[in-house]
Amino acid sequence: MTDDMEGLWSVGTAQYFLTTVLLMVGLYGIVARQHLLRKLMAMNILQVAVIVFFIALSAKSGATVPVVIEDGLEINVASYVNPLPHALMLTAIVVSVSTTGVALALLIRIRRRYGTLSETMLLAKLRE
Amino acid sequence: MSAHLPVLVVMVPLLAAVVVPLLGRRSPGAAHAVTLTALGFALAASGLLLSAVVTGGVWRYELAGWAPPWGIEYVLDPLSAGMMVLVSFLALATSIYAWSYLSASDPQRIGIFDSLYLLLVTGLLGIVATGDLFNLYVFLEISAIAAYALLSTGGERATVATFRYLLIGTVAASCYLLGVGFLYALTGTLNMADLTARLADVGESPAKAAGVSLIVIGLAIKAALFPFHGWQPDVYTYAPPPVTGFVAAVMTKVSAYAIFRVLYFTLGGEPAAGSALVFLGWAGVIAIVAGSWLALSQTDIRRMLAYSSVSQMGYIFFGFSLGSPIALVGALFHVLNHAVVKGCLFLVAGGVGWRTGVSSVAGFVGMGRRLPLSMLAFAVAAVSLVGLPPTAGFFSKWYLLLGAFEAEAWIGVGAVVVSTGLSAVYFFRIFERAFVVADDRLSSAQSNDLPVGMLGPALVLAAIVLLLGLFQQPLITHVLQRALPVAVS
Amino acid sequence: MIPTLDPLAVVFLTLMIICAISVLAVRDLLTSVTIFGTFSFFSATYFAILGAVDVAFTEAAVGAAITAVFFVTAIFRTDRGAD
Amino acid sequence: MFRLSLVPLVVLGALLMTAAGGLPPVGDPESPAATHVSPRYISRGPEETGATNLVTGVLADYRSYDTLGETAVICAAGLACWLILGARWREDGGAQ
Amino acid sequence: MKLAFGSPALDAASRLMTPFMLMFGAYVVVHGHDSPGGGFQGGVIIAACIILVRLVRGRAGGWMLAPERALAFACAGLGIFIGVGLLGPIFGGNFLDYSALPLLLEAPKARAAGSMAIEIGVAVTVTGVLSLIFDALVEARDDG
Repeated sequence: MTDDMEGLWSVGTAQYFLTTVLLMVGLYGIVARQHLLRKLMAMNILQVAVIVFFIALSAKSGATVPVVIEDGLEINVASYVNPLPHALMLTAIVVSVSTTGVALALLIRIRRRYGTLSETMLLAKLRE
Repeated sequence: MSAHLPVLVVMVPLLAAVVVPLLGRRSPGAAHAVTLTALGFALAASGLLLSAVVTGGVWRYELAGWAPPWGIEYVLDPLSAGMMVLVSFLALATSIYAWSYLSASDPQRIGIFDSLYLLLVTGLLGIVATGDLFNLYVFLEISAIAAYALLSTGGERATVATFRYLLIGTVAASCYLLGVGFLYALTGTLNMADLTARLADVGESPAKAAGVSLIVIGLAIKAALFPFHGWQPDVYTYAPPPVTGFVAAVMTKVSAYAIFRVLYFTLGGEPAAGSALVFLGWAGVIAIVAGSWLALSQTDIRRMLAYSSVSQMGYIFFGFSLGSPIALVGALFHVLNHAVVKGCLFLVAGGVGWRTGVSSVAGFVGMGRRLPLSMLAFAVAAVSLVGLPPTAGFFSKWYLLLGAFEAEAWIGVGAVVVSTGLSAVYFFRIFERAFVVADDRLSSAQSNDLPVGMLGPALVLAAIVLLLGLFQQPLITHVLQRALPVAVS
Repeated sequence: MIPTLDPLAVVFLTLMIICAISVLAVRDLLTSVTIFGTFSFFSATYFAILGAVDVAFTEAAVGAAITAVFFVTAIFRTDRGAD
Repeated sequence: MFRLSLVPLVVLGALLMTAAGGLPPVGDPESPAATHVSPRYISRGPEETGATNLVTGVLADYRSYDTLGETAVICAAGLACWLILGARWREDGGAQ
Repeated sequence: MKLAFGSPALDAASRLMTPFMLMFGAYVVVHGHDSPGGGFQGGVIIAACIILVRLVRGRAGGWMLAPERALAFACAGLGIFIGVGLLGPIFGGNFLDYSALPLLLEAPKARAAGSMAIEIGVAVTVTGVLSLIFDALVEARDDG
């Protein structure tokens, strides 16, 4: 590993660690928060964390956005970031907004019937 | 067009799903006819595919005309084609049942219901057919979202149960996606076959192990394997009967299939896959006993069946972990057997609740007289689940036990024996009430069986259980043994 | 020599984590959603820094606008109750 | 109970961090992801798909089948919301 | 519940903004090939425009995509996508293989045209579904 690779390494791995922290925050929210709407926000955070992870995989030092500008020339692979994870993550974003929409619809029904969205109160009402 | 059969099997239901909601507003009958036609087509086409791949070998189909690993491919071998037949057959059977159920209670929503049903089937077929890890995720989500909507229609308690399932299911899908991300970072590919080749060159590392375990955990949650089964009993108990009949029968099996596909085909020979299988085996053994034990203490019939599903998934994963040809044949046969059996049991249990309002085990007194044919189907399926000859369940357990003896997995053998005993107890509890106990008040009750549309599918499934048992030998030699990964057989 | 990645990425990732924690910690749900919108906006910026303009665009439109509006609507339909 | 559930969470986080340390660093131009499948998308994408935006090229052409699935997911979400909330809300139609 | 934050200023602003938003949405869909954007993003922008008007003016704005029509949009968009995909097998290519289409264009141009068609399908679906979800969330009745 060369010297300038060292610098890359530090910025590079720090992002994985921070992504993991983000993932854990989301997971913690789903497990520990009481209000169902907040659980849902935590779920969104979790999904964003996964998206961040994929986008981090697509990065290339010294490369630019994947829109080709040079015309007719030989395209240099090293000068554009990897477009595949971007395409995948667009799909993942769509999935996350769809899931959120369905979940909110369910929450409105739950609230209408049980009058609460707090997990403990809901469990108490279900036990009756 | 027959060259495009692999993709048409998945696309025809999807196309029908687009048409049906628009049609359903004017004429629910026409909408349901389209649904049945599409599912019938899927069944016929997957049957053709199965016969083609059994004789002609693996069939690969490049979607959008791009060669893998750049494009996405469908890979059909006897295993996936067989699963497609299973999925589309149960979809057709439960869809016929759904018509009788819905047209009586909620004709307004048939179009929308059928459309989501078709989307669910499309998702499951896509998972089975695909040879690409990310494409599997997309279809996993199609099936999941359609399932959330369908499961939540069973009333208010179902809504709460479904919301929990939605959270857990999304965590599972995110786990899976993260695992795919790890493997992608290590190999740069998403195609399963390409991944196999590239991963062999990557040295052992925690990253590889993490990728494999995340994928396995994600799919195991979806498959409701023992420590991850928390979402399942509530969902199965409160969902509407036709949906439970299909979801309980097929959805968890498709996740189990995906684990099998990933661990044996894509990651075959990887040490990480080996350790994942050991974990799954132990989880399976615990599930076999714990599921049966919990089922025994339930008073609600559908909840009892749900816990029994936990136990049966344990058998399947126990078989997977043994890894010998005979155990794998047993596990795959058990996938087949349990899908048909559980579909039948849930359809009858739901039908009984629909007709008589009875949902508790205690309420089954005299049911054998009131709903004789339904209870006959129930009995046949239950006998198969317990594992008595000549039903399919006997043979699948027999092969599993042979595999366990061969591997000298005595704890597993013990678990299977204990669980068989327990399941015999909890089903004979019902048989006793339904057929033996004489209830004076009910002795004069007329036989008032389910309508043909609901009874028919249940009886057909029961008949299939018997046929699977009778024709197990040709089925195993011609299909199941060819479905095994090359390295094993 | 390979130029190193922009350290700004790490800064924005840290901001995202702070926002995520606040989303879960704040008592009022509406405030929580507002912070969630900020979170999405920071994540969009992070994606843009790493060169994923399409994803950044989508995340900004979906996370900060559509999802936030859905959440606000749902909160108005249900309750702003504290956790 | 919640405190207890934190333990597996922290363990999982630590394991993931260890595992992530073994991945190629972010931005590494020699990583497998940057050298295996994606070079073709970049070098030949514009001439093969006619899209200079490489992401669109991948999304709408090389992996268009994923996009089909994605569209089906959205469609399913719309149908799902209709099924979950629709029954009540159609009764009074456009009145209000 | 009426979710309309009506005020003259907001009303005027929304009237002023909507044409540009719609145009921008359409631009994003059509120019997805050469610049960031595409069917999904464009659809989101158009849906956001509809939701904005609904927020400001409520149902009276006349911008309401009736739920039934929104659903029809959603299905139609997916239908367009599958239809374009099925043209491949009809003209002798694989599913979704646009280069097989008899467009009298060289392969990359034909592929670009096919991609454009599916992007429009995606945009239609996204517009329909997002406004449908918003309407479902807003209009859900508060009884029971």
